[in-house]
Amino acid sequence: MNARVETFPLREAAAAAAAATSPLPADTVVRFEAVGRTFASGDKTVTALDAISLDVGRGEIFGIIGRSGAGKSTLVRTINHLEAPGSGRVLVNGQDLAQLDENALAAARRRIGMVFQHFNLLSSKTVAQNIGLPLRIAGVPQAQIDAKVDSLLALVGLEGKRDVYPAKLSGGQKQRVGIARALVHDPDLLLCDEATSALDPETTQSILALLRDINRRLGLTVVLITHEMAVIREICDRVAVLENGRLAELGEVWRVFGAPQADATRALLASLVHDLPDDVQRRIVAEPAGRATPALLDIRLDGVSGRDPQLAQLAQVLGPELQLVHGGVERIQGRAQGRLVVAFQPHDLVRQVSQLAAALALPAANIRLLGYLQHD
Amino acid sequence: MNARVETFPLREAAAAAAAATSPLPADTVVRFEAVGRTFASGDKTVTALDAISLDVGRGEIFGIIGRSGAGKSTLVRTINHLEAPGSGRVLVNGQDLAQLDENALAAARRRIGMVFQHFNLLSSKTVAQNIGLPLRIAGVPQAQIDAKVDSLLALVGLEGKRDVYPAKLSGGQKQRVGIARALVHDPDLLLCDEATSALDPETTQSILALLRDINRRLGLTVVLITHEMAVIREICDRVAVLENGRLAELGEVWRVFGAPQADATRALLASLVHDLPDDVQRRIVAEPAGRATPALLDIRLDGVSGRDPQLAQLAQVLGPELQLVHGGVERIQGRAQGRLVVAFQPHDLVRQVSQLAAALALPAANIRLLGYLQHD
Amino acid sequence: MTELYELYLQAGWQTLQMVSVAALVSAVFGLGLALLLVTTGPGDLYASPWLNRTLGSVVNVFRSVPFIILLVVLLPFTRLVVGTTIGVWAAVVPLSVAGIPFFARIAEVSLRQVDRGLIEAVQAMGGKRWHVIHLVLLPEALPGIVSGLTITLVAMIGSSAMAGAVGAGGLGDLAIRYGYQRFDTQVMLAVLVGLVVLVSLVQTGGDALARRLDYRR
Amino acid sequence: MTELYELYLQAGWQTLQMVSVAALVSAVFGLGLALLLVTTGPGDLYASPWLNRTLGSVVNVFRSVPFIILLVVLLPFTRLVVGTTIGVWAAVVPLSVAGIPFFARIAEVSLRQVDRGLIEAVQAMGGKRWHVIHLVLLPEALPGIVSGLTITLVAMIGSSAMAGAVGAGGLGDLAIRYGYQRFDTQVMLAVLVGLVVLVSLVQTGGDALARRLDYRR
Amino acid sequence: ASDVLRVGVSSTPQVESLQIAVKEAKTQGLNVELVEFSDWNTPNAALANGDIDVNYFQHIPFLENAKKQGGYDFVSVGTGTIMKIGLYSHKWKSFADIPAGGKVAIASDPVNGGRGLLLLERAGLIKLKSGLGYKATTLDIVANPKKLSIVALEASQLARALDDVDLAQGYPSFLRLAGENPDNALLFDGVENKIFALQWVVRKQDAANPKVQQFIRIYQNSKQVRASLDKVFGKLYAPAWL
Ligand SMILES: Nc1ncnc2c1ncn2[C@@H]1O[C@H](COP(=O)(O)OP(=O)(O)OP(=O)(O)O)[C@@H](O)[C@H]1O
Ligand SMILES: Nc1ncnc2c1ncn2[C@@H]1O[C@H](COP(=O)(O)OP(=O)(O)OP(=O)(O)O)[C@@H](O)[C@H]1O
Ligand SMILES: [Mg+2]
Ligand SMILES: [Mg+2]
Repeated sequence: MNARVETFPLREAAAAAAAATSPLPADTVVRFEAVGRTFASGDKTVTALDAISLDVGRGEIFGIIGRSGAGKSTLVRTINHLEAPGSGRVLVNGQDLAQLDENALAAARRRIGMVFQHFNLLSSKTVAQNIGLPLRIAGVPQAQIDAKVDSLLALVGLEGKRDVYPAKLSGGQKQRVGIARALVHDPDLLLCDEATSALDPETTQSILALLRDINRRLGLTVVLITHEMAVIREICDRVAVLENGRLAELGEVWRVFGAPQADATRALLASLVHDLPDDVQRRIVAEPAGRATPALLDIRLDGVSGRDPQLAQLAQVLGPELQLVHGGVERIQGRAQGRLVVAFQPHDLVRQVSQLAAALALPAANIRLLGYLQHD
Repeated sequence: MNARVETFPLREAAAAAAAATSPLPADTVVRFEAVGRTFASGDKTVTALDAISLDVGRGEIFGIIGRSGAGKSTLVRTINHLEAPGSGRVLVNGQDLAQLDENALAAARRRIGMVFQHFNLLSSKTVAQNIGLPLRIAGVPQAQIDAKVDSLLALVGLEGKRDVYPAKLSGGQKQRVGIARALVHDPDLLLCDEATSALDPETTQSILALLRDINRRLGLTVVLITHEMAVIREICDRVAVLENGRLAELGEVWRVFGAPQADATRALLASLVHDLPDDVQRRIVAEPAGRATPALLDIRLDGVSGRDPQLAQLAQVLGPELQLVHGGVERIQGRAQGRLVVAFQPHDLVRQVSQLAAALALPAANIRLLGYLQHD
Repeated sequence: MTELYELYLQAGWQTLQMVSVAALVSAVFGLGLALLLVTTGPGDLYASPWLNRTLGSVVNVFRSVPFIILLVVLLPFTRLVVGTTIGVWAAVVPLSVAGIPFFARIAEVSLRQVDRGLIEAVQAMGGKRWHVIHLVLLPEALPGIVSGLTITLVAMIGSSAMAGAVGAGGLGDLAIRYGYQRFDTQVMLAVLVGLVVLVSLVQTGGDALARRLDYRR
Repeated sequence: MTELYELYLQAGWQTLQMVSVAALVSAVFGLGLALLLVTTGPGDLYASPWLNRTLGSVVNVFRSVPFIILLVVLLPFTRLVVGTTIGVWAAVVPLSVAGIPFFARIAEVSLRQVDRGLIEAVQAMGGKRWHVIHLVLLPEALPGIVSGLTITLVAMIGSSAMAGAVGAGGLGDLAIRYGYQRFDTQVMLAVLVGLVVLVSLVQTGGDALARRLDYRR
Repeated sequence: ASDVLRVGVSSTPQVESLQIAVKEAKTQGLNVELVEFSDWNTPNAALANGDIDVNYFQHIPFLENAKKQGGYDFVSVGTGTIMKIGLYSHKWKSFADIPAGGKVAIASDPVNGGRGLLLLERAGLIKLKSGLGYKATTLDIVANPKKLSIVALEASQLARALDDVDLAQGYPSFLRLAGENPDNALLFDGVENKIFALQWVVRKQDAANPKVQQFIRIYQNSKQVRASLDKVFGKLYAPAWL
């Protein structure tokens, strides 16, 4: 969909595979070179970032995920130099912002929009004034600001809150003001720190659609932190996984999600949707309880084959009692990925599994016997 | 799993069906009686709550969803009387908090824990002091507080941040402090306003597991607002949907999610996971492009039958080329629900669909022809 | 009695003149000074330890000198600025010179309490330091600054009683002359009532304005 | 010279005594008064419009009276409290009486800036009003309160110069009597240097403490 | 402004008599403006700066001191009133009764404080270094047999502190206003020492200013002025120009 970009050499073994398959360098917008950052915290020091090296390409939507406290916000804040890297350097469009004087730094930042994790709205300015702020700073005439602000208010669904002060907004409304403010000056690069965490799914969808639209039309580059894996799946091209300040994994979303290498990634992806629900889990036993106890197979679809899973062949191999107990298929960047948990009456289990692997073009390791399913 | 509770008579037609099927009254913890609340906002007034009536039963995990600005936070804040209802009244354990004097109000509130949308951590107290605050207020001896705080720090994974001030925490770490603080005094009732929005999926899971565990062991009642439908699915018994300050829908989660009645609910549930991805959408055409163009069926599993979908029968009816294009099955309160988008070679489409409905024990309306799938 | 009444009115007018002009000067320069103090600290916008220390010391010196001494020491400067060493205008100069560092210290407190996140937000959108000052620091601290100005005004009404030293008159001086030096309790009470009314008006007005400007609640 | 030196030391000691005792009294009662002003407002914790207005008026009255007159008006009260109307202890009373409402107004500003959400958090966990005050209002406003106390202390060092009127002595009085009235510039400068050192110590110490207590940055 | 004569005075009970003189001058076609100073340094500074034409608040010792320290080129062109000062006590009937370690209040301004010390010496309570005259300060006390502690108070404050000290230097005018009987002094410093008479002081180049002379004459000769002075000061002052 967009230009892919060289992955900067990684020290993490876990990420090596992904890195090796990354395409050649194109136009790099953000380059992290061994960026480190520590914080003094009481008598201890916290290593928030540890030698992070990676590139973000022009027009790319780049996701960052990781456990709470992994260093995501710190990393993103080094891009527009709100946080000075303690070691290494960050280049934006080839410029090291740390080297710039005030005017040049301000000019560089005017091409970057940012949505803050804690919104950071000015309490003394109305919604419209908050949104218009970047334009006002850039010296745009008021009439132009008003027009632009009104169109953004409509885009984020806050027409009715134009002249309200932030203290009177709900959490999600504040966040939408923050998003509008980050977009108002048509930035080249957008940094989103959990920009949709306070939004309902419907509003989240419309914001993501908006971002993707700007990305496609104007080539906006987006770096986004999120805890919603669905958001990554939905709009990101590549994703980086941070763990304890280190880069644990990096690659195209379908690869990382389809075959996560790092433990951190697997832990994050073992998310709500695909987890085996309690009521099923309770019924699993290691040995068949009797003749009619169905077996439970866990089939992990990694999308590598590029083909959609053949249900008919599944049914053919696993027999007429085949039930879909849990799981499903999602398409990430055009590839069907996911996990199916199916119950069936086994007859020759080993043969059935290998037939299945062949039929679905999956490595045998992707198919696991979970056990047998008792009746409640 | 827990006692279900009578639904208070609803004015919303959309909710009537759900209400009618609710079990008989049991032990009610929170009762909203025609609660209304308006805010003055400049020269306009905003109706945040409009005659909300509903009951939350003891030991129930009660979800509240709705668009951003629908009135969720305002509703929950009336429970512990942080927000006084403008009209109607709220009863907690039969008491109207508005009628209590300071001592009685404080006593009542000590049985209620609350996680705030914006955390509201005291900046001048360390993590441990923040978490221990409810106990300190209740006059618990310091040694006991320390022990309890340490155990909660371990539960939310913040052992290392014990003596750190909130300004030095990441967003998710702050939220976890808020959660620990709400739980430290073993409340009977827990109010969560987007308590996991800033948490990664793994941490979210562990927090939800913690809540469910306390709920099961100690009968904790939870009222939780969230934008993550997966959280509702995962732990809630019933869910209320707010729309523009009104109660749009109310019922057991599997019912509301399986067959949403209100537009607002449908909009919220049309969430990321189940949306047809772009690459498929682009390939859909209304008429078959040639002989071999597969048909695309959208099968909505509502869980009413209580049976898991029979893949084998699916394959049998739809033929040997059956592919799972998108979608999946999730179990909500033990019932398989979800949506399957499948591609197959149609021969007698109408008959196939009606056979399918019979095989899966679904109403015919749940099966929809999306069109035909072109090759890219 | 009518003469006293005229004296009273005249004194009230003198106080108003002195205090309003001196307050205006103190507000403008004191706020500027406060901004300099707040922004030149280590790690701040215009970090300049040297300037910060110098300014801090100058403020401390001016705040150390008792007002009556300041008044006399400043006489040559007063003459330079307003061309005379007696009367209302001669009082305005020392009142301002004392008011500037006083208000600067008060405004400093409110300015320091502005949320860092908001400064970062404006910096992130390409705001220069000037933008940070007039878009964030000043408007966000405004309620506190207005309350601080109220405190300064009231303190200044108090100090203006000493303006009698340069023959500027005013209500406070009248109270001292009649009440303190001439033991005329009635006149003193009458004057004090005038002062109380003036102070209450300033305080009530300041409070109301500060509340109006506070958009956080 | 040595005698003058002794006088100097004695004056310094007198200033320290007066100001430290008066500051302590002002800090305690001023803070209490500020809390009352902040919590009795409409819609606040102890909402009581009547008490709020009364307290506000009392504060305004005391802030209206010029210090030198306050000193005289308070003489009977001073005698009641400390048993004499001259000397250091006689100066402590008017200094405190003037300091209490002054500091109350300054502390009020910082107390009003405490985030409402934090108050709600403590109320939600069953905190009574007393908890709100000592767990939220005071600790959260503490950096501002300390800065405000610094301002009060410095202002009080200035006012203490006028305490010479009741024979309390002190550095400021020494500066006025020896330096100012006898045109002895050398003595005056020496004394002013002492005052500047004292004020700088107070300011630096106050700033450092306020910074240490600010956990937001 | 040049046709108005500006007279700087300190705000003391004297002002009433001066206001009467101003009114009288007006009837004679002389425009006079009184500028009241509540301080004793600023009237000289204002005179030196030309903001006033003449001041009337200081006696000769004060003037000499000011000329020396401030570098002023002033001359006295006329003499005004002279005040008695006294030593007063609420507690004791004679100096002998004053106990050891007693408290004695004197004026806090240097010149009048010096005058008070001289009076204490005359009362036999202390001994001062010889030859200093009114320039003496508490530092110049060479003998203090009763170990009296000497407190310096603002002039008007002296009248208010009588209950708290054993002995106080007192200005009759303030005492009268404070409701005391000013005649009850244990000892008076009389009006014979004319250096303590207030002076009409001008810049040297204005020594011959006819308007100043005219106003001084009005003040010195007016019956109403004298009546007013009598009313305020009773017998405790003397017109030193006579
Ligand atoms: N203090 C207030 N003054 C004026 N309007 C307010 C105030 N608080 C809330 N509102 C308005 O009331 C409505 C409901 O707000 P509420 O915070 O309950 O929404 P919410 O459902 O929690 O939304 P979100 O999901 O965005 O947090 C919103 O339109 C909001 O703007
Ligand atoms: N100012 C600071 N002082 C001390 N430690 C800090 C500071 N800011 C962040 N940290 C620490 O650095 C680590 C990384 O923080 P960061 O905010 O980057 O995490 P994050 O990945 O954004 O987490 P979250 O998902 O919870 O927002 C955390 O352990 C945090 O406690
Ligand atoms: Mg973060
Ligand atoms: Mg909310």
